[in-house]
Amino acid sequence: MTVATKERKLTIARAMAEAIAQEMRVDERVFVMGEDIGPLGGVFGNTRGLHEEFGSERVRDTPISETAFMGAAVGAAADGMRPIVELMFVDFFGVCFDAIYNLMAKNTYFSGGEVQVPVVLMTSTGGGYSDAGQHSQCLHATFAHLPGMKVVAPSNAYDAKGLMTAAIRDNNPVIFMFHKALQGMGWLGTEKDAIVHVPEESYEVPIGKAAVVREGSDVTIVGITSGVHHGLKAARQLAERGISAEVVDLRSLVPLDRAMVIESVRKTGRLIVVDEDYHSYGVSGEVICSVVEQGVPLKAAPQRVAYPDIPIPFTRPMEQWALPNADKIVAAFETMEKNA
Amino acid sequence: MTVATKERKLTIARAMAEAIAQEMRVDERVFVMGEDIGPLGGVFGNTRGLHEEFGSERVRDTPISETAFMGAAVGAAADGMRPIVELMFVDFFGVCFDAIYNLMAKNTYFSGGEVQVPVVLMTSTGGGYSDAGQHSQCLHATFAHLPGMKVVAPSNAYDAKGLMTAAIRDNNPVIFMFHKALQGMGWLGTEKDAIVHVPEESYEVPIGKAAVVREGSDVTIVGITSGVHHGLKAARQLAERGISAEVVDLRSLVPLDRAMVIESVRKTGRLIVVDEDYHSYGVSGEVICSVVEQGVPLKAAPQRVAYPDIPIPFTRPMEQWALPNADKIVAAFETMEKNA
Amino acid sequence: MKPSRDQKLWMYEQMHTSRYFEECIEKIYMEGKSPAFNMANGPIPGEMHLSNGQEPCAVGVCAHLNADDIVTATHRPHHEAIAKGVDLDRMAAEIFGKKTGLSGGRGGHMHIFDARVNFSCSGIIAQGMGPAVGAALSRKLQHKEGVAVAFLGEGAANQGAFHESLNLAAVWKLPVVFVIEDNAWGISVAKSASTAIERNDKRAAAYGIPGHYVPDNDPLAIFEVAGEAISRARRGEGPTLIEIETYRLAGHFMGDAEGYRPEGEKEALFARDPIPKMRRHLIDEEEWSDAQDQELVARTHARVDKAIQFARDSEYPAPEEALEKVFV
Amino acid sequence: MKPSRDQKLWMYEQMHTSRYFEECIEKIYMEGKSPAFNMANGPIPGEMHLSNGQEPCAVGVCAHLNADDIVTATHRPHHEAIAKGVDLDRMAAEIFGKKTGLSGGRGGHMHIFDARVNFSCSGIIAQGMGPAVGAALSRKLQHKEGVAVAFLGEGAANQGAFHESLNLAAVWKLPVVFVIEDNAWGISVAKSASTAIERNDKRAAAYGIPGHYVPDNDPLAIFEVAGEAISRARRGEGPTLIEIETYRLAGHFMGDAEGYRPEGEKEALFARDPIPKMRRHLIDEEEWSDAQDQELVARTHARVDKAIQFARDSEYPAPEEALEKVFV
Ligand SMILES: Cc1ncc(C[n+]2csc(CCOP(=O)(O)OP(=O)(O)O)c2C)c(N)n1
Ligand SMILES: Cc1ncc(C[n+]2csc(CCOP(=O)(O)OP(=O)(O)O)c2C)c(N)n1
Ligand SMILES: [Mg+2]
Ligand SMILES: [Mg+2]
Repeated sequence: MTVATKERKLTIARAMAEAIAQEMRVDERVFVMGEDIGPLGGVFGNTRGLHEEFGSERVRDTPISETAFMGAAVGAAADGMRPIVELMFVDFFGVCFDAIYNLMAKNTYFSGGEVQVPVVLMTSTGGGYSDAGQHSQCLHATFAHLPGMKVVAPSNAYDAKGLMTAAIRDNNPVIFMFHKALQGMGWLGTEKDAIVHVPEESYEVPIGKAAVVREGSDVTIVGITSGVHHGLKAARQLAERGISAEVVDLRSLVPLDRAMVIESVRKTGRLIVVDEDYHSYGVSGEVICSVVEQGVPLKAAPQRVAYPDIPIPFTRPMEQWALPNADKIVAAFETMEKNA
Repeated sequence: MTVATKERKLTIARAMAEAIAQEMRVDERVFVMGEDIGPLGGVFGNTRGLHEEFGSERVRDTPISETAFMGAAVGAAADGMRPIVELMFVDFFGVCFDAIYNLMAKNTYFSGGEVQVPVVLMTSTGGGYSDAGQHSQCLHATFAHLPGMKVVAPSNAYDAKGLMTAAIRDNNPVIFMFHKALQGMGWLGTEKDAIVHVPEESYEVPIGKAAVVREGSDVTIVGITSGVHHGLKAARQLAERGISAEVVDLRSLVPLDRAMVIESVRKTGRLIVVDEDYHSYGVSGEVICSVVEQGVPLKAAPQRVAYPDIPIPFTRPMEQWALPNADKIVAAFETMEKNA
Repeated sequence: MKPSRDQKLWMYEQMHTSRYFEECIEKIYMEGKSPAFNMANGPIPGEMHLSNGQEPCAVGVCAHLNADDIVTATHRPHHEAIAKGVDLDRMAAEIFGKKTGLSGGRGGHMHIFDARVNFSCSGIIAQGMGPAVGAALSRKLQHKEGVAVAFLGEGAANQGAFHESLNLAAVWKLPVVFVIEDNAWGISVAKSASTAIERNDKRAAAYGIPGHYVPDNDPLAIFEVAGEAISRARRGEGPTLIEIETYRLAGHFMGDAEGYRPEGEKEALFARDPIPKMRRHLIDEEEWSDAQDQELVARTHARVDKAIQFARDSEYPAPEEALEKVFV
Repeated sequence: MKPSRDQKLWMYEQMHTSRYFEECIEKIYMEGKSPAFNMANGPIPGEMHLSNGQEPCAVGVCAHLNADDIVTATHRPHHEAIAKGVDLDRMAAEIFGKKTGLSGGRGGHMHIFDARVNFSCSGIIAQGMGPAVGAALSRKLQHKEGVAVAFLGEGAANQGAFHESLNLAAVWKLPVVFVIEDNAWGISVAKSASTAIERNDKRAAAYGIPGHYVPDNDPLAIFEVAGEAISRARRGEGPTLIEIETYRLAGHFMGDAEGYRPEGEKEALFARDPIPKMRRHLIDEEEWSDAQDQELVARTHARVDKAIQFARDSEYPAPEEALEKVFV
């Protein structure tokens, strides 16, 4: 008997909520807290339906007190719970980062492993819709630079569900960054390619493994979240010119899958890193350095397409001009060819 | 008539206090606030004597309320003052980073330049004396990654005075990082090479300019604060083997003097970056990427000597093992030779 | 201290200006956003937090301030900006993201800065409180006149910055007034679910400073209470905390479905709209005529229409200008 | 609720243990640090914050707790750790940075964790408050017994985390007690220079919870007040805030010259040392004999000496172990 497998396309928002719900059903220790994640279902939809199903004890709206509830997540985790906590916009990390980077990320180490801190901190990233300088940042490197927290960031709904499931089951703090423009909320604009088939059953996408999302032989384009989609678009543009681009989705920033990036660059000999986070001291520098310090032979100097080192401007012409996009990646490739 | 110029050796702590005092004498708008910076003179000595000279209106001890007083510095600066504010240990940034990175660093941009925020935020960095994971970090990249603040960090008393003077006179927020082990406080151990001649009169060291602190032709060692001293020691070790190392002191992380680093590497063909901040997504990756993306010809893959991606351990054997040092730099050079 | 007739009329006019300004913004915001609502589209992209209903808080307080005094406001800043005297043309242009905007389009609706009248605001909850304390400190150090007012929402009163700023202002006895606009909601979360006590003015006791509560969104009562607090600050007697019961007539931001509101809440709020109430008061107590009213309304509309037109007509900045003004 | 004779003796013994433990640490800390005092040297490097004088706070509170209850402490944690029943051998070894230490030497004196008795502490002011609230929430969600106690200094009561944590605990009515050890100083800054009101227990009103003040560092009074608060928490009636007037007999940390103390302060504090006071009380009220006292003291000394010896005898971890336990 053959069964037609039906495509089940979900947005990242729904995939996240589904993963959380499935874990909450089987694990009493899992609960969710944050601002407007209860009846409202999260400003970005990723807790939709949870309050109805699990009630206000396990799906708790908080006051606007990020320091207290991030700290509380750590205390609850140390006491045997598995909190999922939302920082509504990653831009708000500054009001509570001590509780994250100095507490959540370090208590395991300070206790020699005797205290475990299985917290998932989910937070929205990214711009492109004119939300200005305090609501549009990515801050990938800000979290990834500091030890003790894993950092994941999906580019599509399949990975979102699997990474969320893996994050909840992980015994360490995991920062789960979701990009607003990939979230599948119409009011934020929607990257259609992020809405993909998601199996109904529970599964994990391993934390720390990158993925080759398009194979190619002439250049490696490395990205994360929005950068992956820009990379795929650029690859299609390059293909029209007969250039074969490989696109690597990092998926995790910590651990960083340097091996997969290096393997790809060994094959292609060229590297472009795309990052919507700020240019300097960020993901793009780290990935490029990780390749060159290994002495991987290169056909051209590696290039980066990242957000300039400026606060994110509100006005559309400025913001759109500053954001990474496929054309900039293609231009970076052209620079490589010119200089080779 | 000839006058013998007398050497006037100062510690970084005294050089900082001297620069502040000299500016306070000529500029009524300058004032200092922070924890224990008043009669105590700062836990790290860098405000010693100021309270006696200027009194408690202009040299203000604060409550342990970093968010409020960082915010207050911004408000006072916008109103025409030139606050110098101390974050006692850089590790504490997490309780008040919003007021720094989202407010202090961005209000100029948000106001189209109509509001100026001439704040100097001075803060201590670094470990090596077993102060453990919440009192020993450098966090260079954490500050340098985010736009809108200049970031300087002296390796010696001459630069400390000149950079402090320049920072106070700058119309932008400047983060002034001073490394505890270079501070010249005996109780923290003292790097003697940081104690150098400091002219009595006021002068500026320009923000954004690196310095070649030792010339060489075979390898460029780039560092900041403690890394410079490790680099100088390594250079002396390498010299014994007939290898000529050039040592570059970045002095500023923002703006980053990429040109000087590139010029040096063009000459030497080899690059080692030393950083006491965490390895990944940090200064080492940024500097190396900044060189290779320009296609500078290299004789060997660049190397980094940075702090591993672990919380800073308390116990001496672990901490000392994890810290950068001259031997590790020499070993990095040997790796280069082996792989060349 | 009761408002004079002139002061009442000033307040009334500012309320109208703010209300009509937001009505215009509301309409224009929706341009380009249908059939599919996408924040990124239209002449005014991004988030839009309207303040209609909350005008009394702004006018009752700012009636006591001059251009030299300082206001730090929130993500919901229009009414406060207008009452503080922010340049309406340049503010409209800023909201449109135009080159003629207050920051040339870099800031937008959540980042309205007008240095000329010492106004700023911010998208981070309670972020303006520290700067207000600092501005007050600056005046004290400079022996210069001036009071700083920090506006915040009732949700912001649970943020750490609230506590630290009140304590610091009190310890240093600074000329600053903290004004909480309690509109009962922080996005979808009711005050009772976020705040351990009913009224935040009670929290003043934790800092040894006066706390006042103003019920019923009443601009005249706000005027009185704020006047007292601001005079106290000017006299060098230190900070005050005020909580005002106000109403948010719109959603948290545009696009908010407001499903969290109990049935009938919105209707009840509209029935208590402070603008018609104020008009009634003027008619009853201040010999205000329909003709005068129409003239005032027409005047405010003309002013706003002009500002909106200025914004519409202005050019966008060149994209590369994004790189400027990071440092000065 | 008054302490029984046994409870008094338990408190007295813990106070002695803590005091003698710190006397030992103090001596060993100075090994290798003369003639030049350099924190990096000696068998115990790094910062050292002694708690001598503050023992009553720890014992009066922890007398009501069992191993299952939670304590989050501060950068000055020894007395609290000992009263909570932290493994003394492994704690000593941790302070020495040995492999047998609670974390194998990774944490050190400011990061004492003992999961067995739910004890943790931290080097960041007020950082333990959120975790205490979270542990209390965990018990509520799990319908499991248990109270969380967060200790803090009076300086910490001006940190944002204080406000947020108290409000959150109150809104959610959690079984948590906040205990402020007011030793009058935050490093060199006097309470009066940092805190806008005289007594922090008054701040409880800002969260609608009970606030208590205990004067004069009195372990018996602390026992009573803490007992009431902890029972209340166990009954599910929510949090309490307690401020205790206590004394720091030592400097802020070792090496502190204490020049900020008014003349004579130290002498006056030593005259009020709570340990001799408690002994006098036991002798006067509880038929406590010199012989019994000597036996108790000898017992505590033996226990501490053994722990110190354990620490001394233990090996250092291998340096590379630094890479382990970042993730588990
Ligand atoms: C630190 C921080 N946390 C969360 C948010 C997201 N946020 C924006 S407005 C808002 C509600 C604010 O409520 P309130 O202070 O009552 O002001 P209102 O919106 O009612 O005017 C929240 C949670 C933010 N901007 N900053
Ligand atoms: C957030 C933060 N700010 C500053 C410090 C530096 N610091 C360590 S202890 C201390 C004083 C604390 O005073 P208090 O809370 O009264 O505790 P005590 O030292 O008196 O026990 C300060 C300011 C810190 N550790 N964390
Ligand atoms: Mg509100
Ligand atoms: Mg104290």
